[in-house]
Amino acid sequence: MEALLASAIGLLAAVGIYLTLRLRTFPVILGLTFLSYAVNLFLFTAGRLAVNAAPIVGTTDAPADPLPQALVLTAIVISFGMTAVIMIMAIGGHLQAGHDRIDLDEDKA
Amino acid sequence: MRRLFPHPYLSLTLIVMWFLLVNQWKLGSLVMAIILATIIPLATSAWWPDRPRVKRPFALAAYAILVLWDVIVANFQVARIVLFMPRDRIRSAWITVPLDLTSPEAISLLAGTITMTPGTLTSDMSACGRALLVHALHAPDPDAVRDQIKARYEARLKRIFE
Amino acid sequence: MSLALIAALPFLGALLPGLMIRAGRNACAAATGAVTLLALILLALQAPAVLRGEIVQTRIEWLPALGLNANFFLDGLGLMFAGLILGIGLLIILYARFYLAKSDPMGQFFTYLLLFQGAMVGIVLSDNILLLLVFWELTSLSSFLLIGYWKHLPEGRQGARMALAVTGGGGLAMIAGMLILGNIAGSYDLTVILQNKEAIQASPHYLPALILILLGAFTKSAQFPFHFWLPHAMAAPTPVSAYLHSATMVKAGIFLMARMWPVLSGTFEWFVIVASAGLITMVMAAKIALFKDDLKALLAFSTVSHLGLITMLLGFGTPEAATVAIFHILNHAAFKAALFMTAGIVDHEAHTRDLKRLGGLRRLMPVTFAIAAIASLSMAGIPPLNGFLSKEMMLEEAAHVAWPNAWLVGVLATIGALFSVAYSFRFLAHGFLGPVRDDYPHKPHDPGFGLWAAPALLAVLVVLVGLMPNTMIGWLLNPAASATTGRGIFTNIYHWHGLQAAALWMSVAAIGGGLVLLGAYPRLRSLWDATPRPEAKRIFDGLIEPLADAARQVTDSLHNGRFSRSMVVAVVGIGVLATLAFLTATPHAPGTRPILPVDPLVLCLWLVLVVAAFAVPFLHRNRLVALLLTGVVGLLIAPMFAMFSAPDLALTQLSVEVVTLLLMLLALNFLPKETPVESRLPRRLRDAAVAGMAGLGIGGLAYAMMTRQPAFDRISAFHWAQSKPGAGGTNAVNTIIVDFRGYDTYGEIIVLGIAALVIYALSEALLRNPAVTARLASLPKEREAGDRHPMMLVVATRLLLPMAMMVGVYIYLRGHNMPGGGFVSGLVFAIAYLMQYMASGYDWSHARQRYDHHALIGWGVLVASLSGVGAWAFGLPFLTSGFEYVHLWPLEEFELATAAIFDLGVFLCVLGAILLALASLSRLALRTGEGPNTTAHDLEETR
Amino acid sequence: MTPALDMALDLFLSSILVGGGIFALVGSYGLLRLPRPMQRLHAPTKATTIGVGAALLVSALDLLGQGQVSWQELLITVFLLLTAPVSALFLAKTLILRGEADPDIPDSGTGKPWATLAPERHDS
Amino acid sequence: MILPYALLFFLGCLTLAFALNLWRLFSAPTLTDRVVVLDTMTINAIALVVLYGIWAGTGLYLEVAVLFALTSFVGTVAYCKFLLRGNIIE
Amino acid sequence: MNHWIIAPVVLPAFVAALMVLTLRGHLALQRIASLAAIIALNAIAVALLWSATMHGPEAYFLGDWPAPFGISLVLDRLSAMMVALLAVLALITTLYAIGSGWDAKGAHFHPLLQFLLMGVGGAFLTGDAFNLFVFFEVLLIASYGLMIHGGGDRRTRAGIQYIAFNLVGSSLFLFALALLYGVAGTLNMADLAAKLPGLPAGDAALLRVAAVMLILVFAIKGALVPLQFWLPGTYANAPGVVAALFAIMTKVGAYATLRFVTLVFPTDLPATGTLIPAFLLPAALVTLAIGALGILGATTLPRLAAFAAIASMGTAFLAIAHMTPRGTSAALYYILHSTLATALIFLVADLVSRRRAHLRLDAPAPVAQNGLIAALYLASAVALAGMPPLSGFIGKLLILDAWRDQAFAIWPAVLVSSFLMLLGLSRAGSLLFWKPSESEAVADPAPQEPLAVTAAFALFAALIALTLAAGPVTGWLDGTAASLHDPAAYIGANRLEVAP
Ligand code: NA
Ligand code: NA
Repeated sequence: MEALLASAIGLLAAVGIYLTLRLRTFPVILGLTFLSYAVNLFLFTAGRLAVNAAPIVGTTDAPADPLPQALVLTAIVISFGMTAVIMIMAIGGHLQAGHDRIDLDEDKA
Repeated sequence: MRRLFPHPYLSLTLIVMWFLLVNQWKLGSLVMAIILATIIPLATSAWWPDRPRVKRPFALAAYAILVLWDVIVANFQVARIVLFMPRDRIRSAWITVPLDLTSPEAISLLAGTITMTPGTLTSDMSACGRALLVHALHAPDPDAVRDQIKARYEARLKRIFE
Repeated sequence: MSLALIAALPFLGALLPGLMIRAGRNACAAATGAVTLLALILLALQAPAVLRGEIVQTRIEWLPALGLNANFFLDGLGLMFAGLILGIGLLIILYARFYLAKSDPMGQFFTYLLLFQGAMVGIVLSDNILLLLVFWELTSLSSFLLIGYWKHLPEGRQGARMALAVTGGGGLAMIAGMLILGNIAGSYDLTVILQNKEAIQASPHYLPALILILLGAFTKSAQFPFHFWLPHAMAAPTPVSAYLHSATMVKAGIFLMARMWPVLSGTFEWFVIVASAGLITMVMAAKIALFKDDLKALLAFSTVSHLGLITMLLGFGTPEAATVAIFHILNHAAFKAALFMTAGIVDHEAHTRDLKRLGGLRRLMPVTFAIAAIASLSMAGIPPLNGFLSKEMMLEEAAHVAWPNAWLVGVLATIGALFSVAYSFRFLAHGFLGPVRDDYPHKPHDPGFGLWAAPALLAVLVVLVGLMPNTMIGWLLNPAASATTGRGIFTNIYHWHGLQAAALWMSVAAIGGGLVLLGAYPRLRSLWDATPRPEAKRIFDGLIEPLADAARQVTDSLHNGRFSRSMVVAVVGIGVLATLAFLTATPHAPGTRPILPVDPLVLCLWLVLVVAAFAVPFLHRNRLVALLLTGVVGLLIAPMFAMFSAPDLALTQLSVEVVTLLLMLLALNFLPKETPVESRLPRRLRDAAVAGMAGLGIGGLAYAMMTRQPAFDRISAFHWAQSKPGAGGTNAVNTIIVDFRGYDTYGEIIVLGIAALVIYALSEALLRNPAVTARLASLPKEREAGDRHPMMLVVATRLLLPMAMMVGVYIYLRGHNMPGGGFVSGLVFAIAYLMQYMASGYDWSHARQRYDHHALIGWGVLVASLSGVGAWAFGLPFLTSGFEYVHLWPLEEFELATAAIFDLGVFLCVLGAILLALASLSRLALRTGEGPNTTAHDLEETR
Repeated sequence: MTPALDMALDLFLSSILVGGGIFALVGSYGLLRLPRPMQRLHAPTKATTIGVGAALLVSALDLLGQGQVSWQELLITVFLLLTAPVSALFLAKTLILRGEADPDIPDSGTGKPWATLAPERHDS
Repeated sequence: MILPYALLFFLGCLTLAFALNLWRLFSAPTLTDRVVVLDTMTINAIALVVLYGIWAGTGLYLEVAVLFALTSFVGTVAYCKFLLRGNIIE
Repeated sequence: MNHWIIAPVVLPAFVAALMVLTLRGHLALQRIASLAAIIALNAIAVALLWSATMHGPEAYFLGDWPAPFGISLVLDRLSAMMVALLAVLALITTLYAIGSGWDAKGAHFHPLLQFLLMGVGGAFLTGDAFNLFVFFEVLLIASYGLMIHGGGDRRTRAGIQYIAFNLVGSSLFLFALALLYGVAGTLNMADLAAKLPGLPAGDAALLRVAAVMLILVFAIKGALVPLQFWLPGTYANAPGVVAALFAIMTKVGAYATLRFVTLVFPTDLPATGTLIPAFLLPAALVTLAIGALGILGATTLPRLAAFAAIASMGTAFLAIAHMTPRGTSAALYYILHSTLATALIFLVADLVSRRRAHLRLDAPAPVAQNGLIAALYLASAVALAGMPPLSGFIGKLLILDAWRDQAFAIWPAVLVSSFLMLLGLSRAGSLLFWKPSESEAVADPAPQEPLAVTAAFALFAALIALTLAAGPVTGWLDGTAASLHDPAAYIGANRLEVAP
């Protein structure tokens, strides 16, 4: 099972990085989303895997590590906020520049 | 009373729903359910300005059971068509269902029923709201389907709501 | 204290000119002069002690940790230089008062001048080489301002920059040299360093220190090969040239060599470097001076030449030669300052400094001529003027140098002197002698007393020192020389050394040769003009401009705004470093933790997830498809979490994913729907390789970590154990979020709140931009459905909205004990509202909403903060929670936890943030040409 | 519970599950097999819903068998019944608008066009 | 006890269904078809979660299913609205 | 329990929330509230500085949960110093923003500013690694808002890159934190310091990767090569006053690096050893070189300022990489100096931008109030190039002195880059202020903004104060550096407990 999850994390990260290397804002944002999927799962695995052991008192004696779960919650929320902001920035960039290329031409500054 | 409970049926539904959610039959839950079933419809009443009239609430329950049964049957029929009927023998058809119903809630219920029952699917509504466009998966006789819709469902809804 | 005051006075006084200029130019100059005079008086008060051979010291701690202290000391050398700087400074101030035009900002000028003066005085009084460095670089800076004083002259700007580049750069080298020196001596105090000659010269770091320090000295004193900046600095107003380039700044390097002479000189390295640099400079600059037409350029190269002479003398390394050097410093300062000032007067009166356009001034400006004659004859080394005395002694010293052979130095020195005679006479002959011309740009005549007083005084000194050197100057020269050489030798200066003195014949040869050279000047000149020469400015530009261009190319090509390239570099950099860190460690021990058997459910999810994710890079150009696939992946991660015992995560992931998708769909409305192919296949392959390697690494890390048994007990054991008894909840994840680590959550909801504010602010800015609104109105539209708000959706929503809210409340209430909580609840509410907005439109729905999104966020943060601050009332830290089991009929027993209030803050903030973000986007959408919606659904109006 | 009753329940639940599984599969299979887009819409809206319904029923009964009453399954069912027709309607409208539905759409008979194809209404 | 086998059978059906969905997701001729697939997949995922609940013998994951039901609807409508009108919130 | 420790976090959050809630649309009131809060923050910072100096490290246990289970804030000399620096910079930039009217150019300037202060202050004070991540995000997202304040094509698009780069950074941070927790089972920094020496050798490889990733995260914030790419575009396109405020943000990276390399990954930790300085040193040198070259090659004043910021970070990291109390003390002094100096040059760039037709360095345009602005530019240039008499020179001397054991490698790099900066800064200055208008165009009338100019001069004054007080300041910093390299008191303040 660990191998399944590890390979999924690796794939999500790879897809994320590939997309962040694109030249338009939208795929880059998707890439960042994928990267955050990978990160969240990775952070989750820091607690090691456990099946049928939700950390709720009274339902189990050997709970899954609750702390990484709490950390992932925080990470999910934060990456949501970030995604929302970069999305509106992408809109703003497109509406102002007339295109959605991510590169800037610094020499034309 | 009307001010406090803008949508009494909604409030009732919510009370039931609360019990479905909390999974326990206790007085405390009921109190909580009543509080919520009062507050939430009040808070959302602005988005449901008119109040649908339900003349025969028990007929509505009967209608629900009828539809549920039809849903199950419908699925067997659809499964049969999907699995076994040769593709070129499937006779799909568009059906126009003129509406006698006028209340939005009733029309919506009818449209939903059509979708969930045998081989039919509500696909659109006329811009004036007086006809439904229904797609039938396999309807060698489209008019019969239209008549069945009107007789089996619309007529009942008409009695319940209008 | 008083020494520090002498150094500080000019700096403090630098504020005065700016203030006094309002009272007029005389007041301004007077104030400046008063400051200088006061400093001079303070110096004079110290003089008797110094002349008695004592050393006056002032020590103020500045940065003792480093050994940089405001330590000053005054010995003979310092006294001589300080006197020179302040004395000539006084004359320059007088001169400048009359020299500067009405349009020149005099306040600025005197401010810069005093800054410079202070820096110079600081150099010569420093008893700490780090402090000396401070003043050293300050002279570079203030002279930069002075040289560039006439902003409108391009030469001024160029010259100033060149001077700063060369002298400032040399200063940087000197920093290194001084630090080495200090480290060898164990102190940065000069008085200590001067005691450590043996240790320093024996150190293996002696040579680098020497070279670095000499770099500073040579650049400042314009020694070969750093001589080129000085002539270009002549674009400065003449008072500046007279001050900086005769008496002060260029002498700073000389001063430093003299100051360091006791510890650095006497070695073969010192001799070779210093003496040769001086000798070459002397001869070469003198030759160039001869061919300069600009009076100031001629004087400038002459200055370079004389500095070379002094340097050479110091380089000889004998006390006698050093004494001569000190003597010549004084002499040169006197005649050269006078000459610069006369050149300035000529320029001021005739409006030109070009020797080719001058001549015959002798009759028109007799006073000026007299001064010029005395000074230039002194410069030529004609007896009995002071220049003669020191030059004669110089030639004598040169004649006795036997390296590399018996005569080379002597001959070269004579040639230098010969050129010196020639250009001095040329200055006089071509400028003042000859017939009066009728084509001066401006008819010249002698200026007022104010302008010639200063040079006249100097000329008088030139004569007096020449006539009675020992009386006039011996009292100062001897202490200065002994301070330099470290011995109490007292030299008597003679005019006549006897016929057997080599210097006599060398001098005769120089004067004769010089006159011959002047006679042959026209022919030599045409020869000179025909010879191609390296031009300093062009070389400097040829170095700096390409350097700047190269720098620009390097930086611009690195920082060209190409995001993907910087990203590749970053990813590869991170990957390489992480890999190196992994590989260079003690080998990773493979995990010992038992592997979980594969669950078919997880396998099923995994398959779907992997396929969907893998397809994204191939299908991403169609953005809606890419979004669909992303949605699939994101939604499938939720059950994945559920199956690995994280129901809270599943709930959160799910609801966040939906809101994210909705936001992205909203955004996609404003963006192109397709991504064009812009990168070629090799690039895509490169990106894929980079991404693949990174993914491999991350996956590998995950596997390595997951399979290893944790080495220590985890802190979460505490959370688990205390969840119920300590925090009052059975859901350990929730108690961590609202209690154990509530502070993280506090930050997290603020992140969300800020995100919404940012979104709002940007949409506001966009809407105020007419170009944006125009573009919004003209966004390409595909065919659209005729109904905006289909009735069926509206009716379904009327039921679903309250139901969803009910679910939200439920999730909020149970969160502490079961999966859920304020955050998910907020999201569920937000989704409910989103449904409503989708069904009936934003305007219609929002018009019926009784509160403001901003307020929700504000309340959320406030409530969360207050629930934290509340604990202070009980003397407990921020976010300490309490809980109590309450029984309140008819409600069943329930738990009242302050954590629930905190969670309410979370709820409000989340809801407000999402709604505000949506509202902002909807406001943009309003400008796409659609009017606001006024009905709940499309049919309401038609029926 | 008696073993016999237990056995009966087990058998009953298993058969529901098997049926549900088949329906879930049929829904997805229909997506592939049915040739025309409008036809494909029928399969998931119905069959898949029944599949989920079966799982929910089993879940409720299974928990009941363990002595827990669970009503949330009912709630999920209500949710699905409420939402599936709306989803289907929107999917159908999308097909119609984009010209992907069967083209022989009849007249509405009311004198007004079908809402999806109607010219856009402009609010004041 | 044949329930576990029935569960496995159900899971097998779901897996196969997912596979068909994915196949369809890539081979679908139109965008709308892809949205249909998404809708189907989310409903299948609900079944999977419920199934897991039965498997694990706990009701802990039913909220996940409730939320799934709610969100799958919102998602499908949003995609359709996007295709229908471009702007999902007007 | 000293509740003031949390004040730098809670106070700005409160004020920001109140502004959002009640003062929307009341700019004047927002200004008053913002300034009042910042003045209070300054007072609090002084009190904290005093407390940290007098009493040593002190922990604040949030939620009253013992460390390492809850989150603890730790006030020590370093965190107090950074908070004080933040407070001073905030005061000056806020005055400037008000004086120049920047805060009126878009919505929510003051709430975002307060949130930024909250984030930065929180990052300085926290003693928990994950909480550091959270507050990084707080400060980052506030910075996104401030960066694009006022809008505009280039600014927005530069903002996208800034965010995207930092989102990757945040991902990296989480990878590192996951590894740290996965290996050590704790997040409290003091607890990590206490536990990591006992880590089994088999976990060393994972820990090293975590350490490298973590430091690279800080390197992104600190614009260390090869992760500096985001900075020029961001700083050059941000509003001048925001860029000035951002001077503290790069220092957050330096701060965090310093904290972790002294507390969690000291050179005597067997697993990581000298791994971190081994790559920090070359990276710092290249960063310095890039910054210096950038100054020399800059085509606009804001871009020049941005590269000056990079160069200053290279210098600061150079000092950090020495990994001794001596180097750390130099680093701290340089951090103080370069924050003020970088802020000053950005304010100058902004002042120029409103007095000159354009900011290009290759074409003439007159500057109104030439003398005044030129004087400020000169001050910033002198400070940045490390020329006497301003504090940059002292900072540079301290760093050179610290590195004297490897003088032959380090000194030339520092001095040559100083030379390049000198060339670039003097070139830019002469082009900006000395180059006359060839078209004889008259400068635009100077905007009357005495408050803004005063704010810039206040930075200048702060630099002078830092120079004059170099003795006492370095003395205090020596103590701070010593306590950083002997973190027993820091760890002790956390009163670590053992899990049940
Ligand atoms: Na996400
Ligand atoms: Na608490």
